[in-house]
Amino acid sequence: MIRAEQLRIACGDFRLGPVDLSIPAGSYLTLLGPSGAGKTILLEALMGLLKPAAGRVLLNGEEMAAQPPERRNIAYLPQDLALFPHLSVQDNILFGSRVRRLDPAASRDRLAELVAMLDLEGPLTRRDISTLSGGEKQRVALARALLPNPQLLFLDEPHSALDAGITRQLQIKLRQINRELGVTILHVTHDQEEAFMLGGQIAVLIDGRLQQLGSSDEIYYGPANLSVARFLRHQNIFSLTVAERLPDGRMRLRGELDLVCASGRDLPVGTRVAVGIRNEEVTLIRPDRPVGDDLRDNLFAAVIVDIFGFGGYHTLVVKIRESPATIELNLPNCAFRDLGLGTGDKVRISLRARSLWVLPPDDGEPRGQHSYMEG
Amino acid sequence: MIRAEQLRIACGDFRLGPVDLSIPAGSYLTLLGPSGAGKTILLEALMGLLKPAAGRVLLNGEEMAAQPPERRNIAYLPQDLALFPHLSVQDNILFGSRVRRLDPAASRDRLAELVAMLDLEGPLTRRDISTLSGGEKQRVALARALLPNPQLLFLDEPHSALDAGITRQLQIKLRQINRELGVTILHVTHDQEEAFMLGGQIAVLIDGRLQQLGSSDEIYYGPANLSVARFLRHQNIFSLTVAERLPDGRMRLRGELDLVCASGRDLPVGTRVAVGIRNEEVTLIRPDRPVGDDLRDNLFAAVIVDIFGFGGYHTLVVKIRESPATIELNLPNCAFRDLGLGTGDKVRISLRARSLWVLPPDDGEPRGQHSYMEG
Amino acid sequence: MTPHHNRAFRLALVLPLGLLAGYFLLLLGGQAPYLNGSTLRAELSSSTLLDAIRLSLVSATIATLAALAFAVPAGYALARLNFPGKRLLDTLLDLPVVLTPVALGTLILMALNTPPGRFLHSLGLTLPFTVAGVIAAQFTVVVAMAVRMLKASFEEISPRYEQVARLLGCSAGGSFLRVTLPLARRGIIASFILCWARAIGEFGATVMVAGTARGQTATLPSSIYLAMSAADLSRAVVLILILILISFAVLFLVRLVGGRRP
Amino acid sequence: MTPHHNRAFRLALVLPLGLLAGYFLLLLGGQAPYLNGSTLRAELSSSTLLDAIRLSLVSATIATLAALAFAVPAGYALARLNFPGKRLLDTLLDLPVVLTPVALGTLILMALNTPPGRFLHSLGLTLPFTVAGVIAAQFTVVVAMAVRMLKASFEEISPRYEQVARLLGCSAGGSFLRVTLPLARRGIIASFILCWARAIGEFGATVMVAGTARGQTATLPSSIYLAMSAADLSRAVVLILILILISFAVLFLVRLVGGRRP
Repeated sequence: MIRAEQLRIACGDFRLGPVDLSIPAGSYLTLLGPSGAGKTILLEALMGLLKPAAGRVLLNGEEMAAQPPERRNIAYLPQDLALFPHLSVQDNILFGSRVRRLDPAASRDRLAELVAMLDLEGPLTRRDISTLSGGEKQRVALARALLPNPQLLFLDEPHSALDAGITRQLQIKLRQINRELGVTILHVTHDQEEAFMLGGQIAVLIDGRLQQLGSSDEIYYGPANLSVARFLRHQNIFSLTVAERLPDGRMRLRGELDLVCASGRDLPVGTRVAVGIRNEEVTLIRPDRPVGDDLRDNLFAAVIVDIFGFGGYHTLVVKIRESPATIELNLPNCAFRDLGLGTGDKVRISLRARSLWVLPPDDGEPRGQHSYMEG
Repeated sequence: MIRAEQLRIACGDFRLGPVDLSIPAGSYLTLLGPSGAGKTILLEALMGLLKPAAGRVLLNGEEMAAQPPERRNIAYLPQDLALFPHLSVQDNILFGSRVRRLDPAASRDRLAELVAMLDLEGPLTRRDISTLSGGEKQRVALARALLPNPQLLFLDEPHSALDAGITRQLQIKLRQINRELGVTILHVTHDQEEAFMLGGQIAVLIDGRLQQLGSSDEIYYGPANLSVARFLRHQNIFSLTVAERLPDGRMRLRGELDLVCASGRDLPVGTRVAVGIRNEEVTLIRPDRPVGDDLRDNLFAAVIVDIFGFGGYHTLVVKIRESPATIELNLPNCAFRDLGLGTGDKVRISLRARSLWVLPPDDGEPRGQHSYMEG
Repeated sequence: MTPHHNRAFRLALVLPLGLLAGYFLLLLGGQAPYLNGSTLRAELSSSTLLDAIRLSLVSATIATLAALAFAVPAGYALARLNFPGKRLLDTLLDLPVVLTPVALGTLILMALNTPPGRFLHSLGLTLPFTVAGVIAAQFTVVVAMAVRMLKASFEEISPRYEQVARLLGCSAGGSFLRVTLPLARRGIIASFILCWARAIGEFGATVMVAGTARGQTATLPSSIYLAMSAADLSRAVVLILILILISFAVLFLVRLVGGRRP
Repeated sequence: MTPHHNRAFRLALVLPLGLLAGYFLLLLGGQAPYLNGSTLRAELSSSTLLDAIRLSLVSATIATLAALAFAVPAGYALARLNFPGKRLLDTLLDLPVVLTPVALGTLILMALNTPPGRFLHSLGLTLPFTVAGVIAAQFTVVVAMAVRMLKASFEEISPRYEQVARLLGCSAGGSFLRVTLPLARRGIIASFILCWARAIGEFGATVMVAGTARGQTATLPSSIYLAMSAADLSRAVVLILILILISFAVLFLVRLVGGRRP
């Protein structure tokens, strides 16, 4: 329903785009990127708060350049919420109804519906918004944004100031708003866990460019390029060369590690590639267990060089024997306790061929940018 | 070496304490708490930047009330680093040597040592500190703090503005400084993962009170009271009653769930208690596997009501059959994929008796406060 | 804030402050010998003094209201809009704040002899030695200061409020009226009070444009000047007392409103 | 900033700004008819005019330096120290900023008749109709403003810098000299320039204390007053031109230093 075509934005020294992005009606898209990537600026251009330097924004197929923000029917929840401090909670929520001169009876019904959905019975009677808690402020701002029946809801890091428990409740509310009210949501966040948890499609924006667009699993296990891999905290990245194409379609790679991988990419022998694997996908072979078929390909003897505890899990740093490479892997605490491992212990690890991702290094062309177009 | 005795601080409306805390020479203590808990204020009182309302601060057994900050030999890395913008990188690092009129030759040696340890060869020649990257600024501030050979290093959320990769490197440097230079470290953070990763003792400060002090595992699996449990994001907390003391010393608890637990606490029958368990410690019984001995006690049939993906793992919310209770549990992605679970599926789960923690509700008395005293 | 300041350093800081405070207390107290109940009563019933008070209050109020009528939109435009020549305009509006009011007053007189000045004169506007001249002088001195203050007030209000109001359905003008103006209320009131105090105290420009005709164009400061020229110390003291009371009232009101300091 | 302002709203904002700009341009341009090369040359060789320039530059510089000598420690004390009576002191120091300079000048004269005033007189200090009087008047008007500005400058510097310096081994005084003062450099320079401009333009207090004796206590603003009283328009125009040039130089320098606006 909203679509950006070759959108470019210049804001001071910052350049964004060209961005091609289309958000179908009813979907939940998370825009994920580090701070300074241009996420807020992209939102502002879509809303008409910032004039793009080039390109078009289309809403339901209609070009928006001449339409001011108040004609776009987009609801906006900025990071600081911007609840009006001179109005009561109820007047804040009804603000959109009053300036749009909506039917008061219909607005009252809508208000009652939103108050019930967002548990706002208590806060609704408050005169001074500064007496609300952080989570209440969020829900009041959400009710205000949703009252005029918007087609689209844009959220700009709405949870950055809240504690984890309240954030979880609001995330569940947002999924409910998306499903039950049918509101299309574009949710900006720098928090990877939040992006994955929200469960819809994820667009990764880094340095003003849309780097990747795909499902949680696509983004998590298959970064489109090295900057996405680094941003998503891939710890195991190796620079290797394609040595052989195997008859079963897989590739043999050589370099600091010799690996077999099952990438779908058709890369000629001799290409230098970046190869990576998530910490959790690295398998530690228990000494007393047989090695499964899928673990036989990239099996290495290694020595534990460092151990970090993280509360619920431990990260082991292991050095591969007869190679300069070190690999990080995560173990749940229960497994870590069972194995009784320590620094200096010898272990066997396996990098499952189908869990490895492969990228030509300096992969200039962002991937998946056009894969989420309407229809 | 540094010890606070019945320390109370009043700062505006905020009240902190009474705090009793002792940090032995050579240790690494993490002070963990939410923002607003009073962590910075406690640091400032220990450093002599804030006058305590009551109580004493002792350094190596000597009362510090009359000693100004410059006589305490404590190094301080504030959150904003406060690198002096009018001085070059080298003049920043040597600042302490100059104002203390240390021997210039010794300072040059120390400078060379710190530059090598903290990889500062490049940044050292810069005139303008604003040209440094975030990670370089951190290391310069660390070098400046360490140059005058402090006994103690106080860090106030030093990594809050850095990305994950650089944070990891600095955390490793800090452990190295603690071990190799023998500097005692007090590290303030609101980041639980960081606190657990740093690996030393953890002190939990909430609402101006020291709630718990212990090792990573003690803090992670055994919260001292409900506010610690909530801050540490325990999702499974139940309110039950002690029904029976079993001959093997364990307790049978009844309420919304009937549980057997192996708490060391000696609680009389009839006591109302709060019981909890970490998400990762809840075991999902694979349908094709036999149930181990340690999983037989608290075995429940349940239905999956919601599933959240978090990138590397999934959280399942399950409703216990014949009980109103819901329980959250985490599954690594590989296990989740293998099991092919969906909402509505029937599962069996077990809450291992030794993984459950038990607290009298409204446990007013913080636990472990005195357990970390010197000698 | 930090404890453990040694005594010498603390003294080096507090001594100059104490000396300054003593100096201003001396200034405030030095008038006391010239003041007693009977002269106070006599002066307060003098019609020229009452005329001066009335003129000062009326002219300062009109001049300040006129200045705000320009300064509210102008300050908002400088805070929010981008247009070519904005920096030049900003500098031009800084000039009257830095230039001495005596020069400004003289420039007003000279501008009366230009075509726009003659056109206004043909409409019946006469400034030299008139109340209109007093108001024009005060307006000119105060308006640039008002633009500065209101610009700062509007800049303190996050543009997010207006952006959210726009997306809720407000036009640009609607969001200004419904959101920005109410949020700037305290800043506008504080600017009014401070500009009014400046207009009340204006002397240089007023003297140049409107002179100091007793009972006609003599404001409170002009009356002090006249009284001192006539060596009428008791009248001068009463006038100063009135101005000091007004100043304390202004400071009190500004703090009450919570605006920024003068 | 936001696009999509409709034209009527934009006009309602920009029109008052344009009218103000036009008004000030008219004021600046209105003097042009009175100015030509030969009178400019003649005036600039007049010794009384050169005396006025010299007096203004010298007295403003001395008064401002003296004001800063008090204002640097006093501003720092108000920004960082807590002591009983601080709020009262703060209000007392606001008063001279709000009170009209004519009243301040009169209060200086009256204070000369108090015991401390008579003591200073016995030491040889004479203010009425002397250069010392000019300096005292300018100092009095400017010092409270300097304290305000420097307090704001010091408040902008995070106390963390001083705290870190203390833990690195500095005493309280040492951290002020080694860290705070260098960091406040731009603010101190900007305060100097703006206070100096205020002193150059001072008229009300100077007239009351030191009078307008040609060639002796007549500063630049006083000389404009004298020239206009004598209907000597060409001299007035030259004096105004000098003050406008000084004002532009001041604005330029303040921007260069990057300090806060007047």
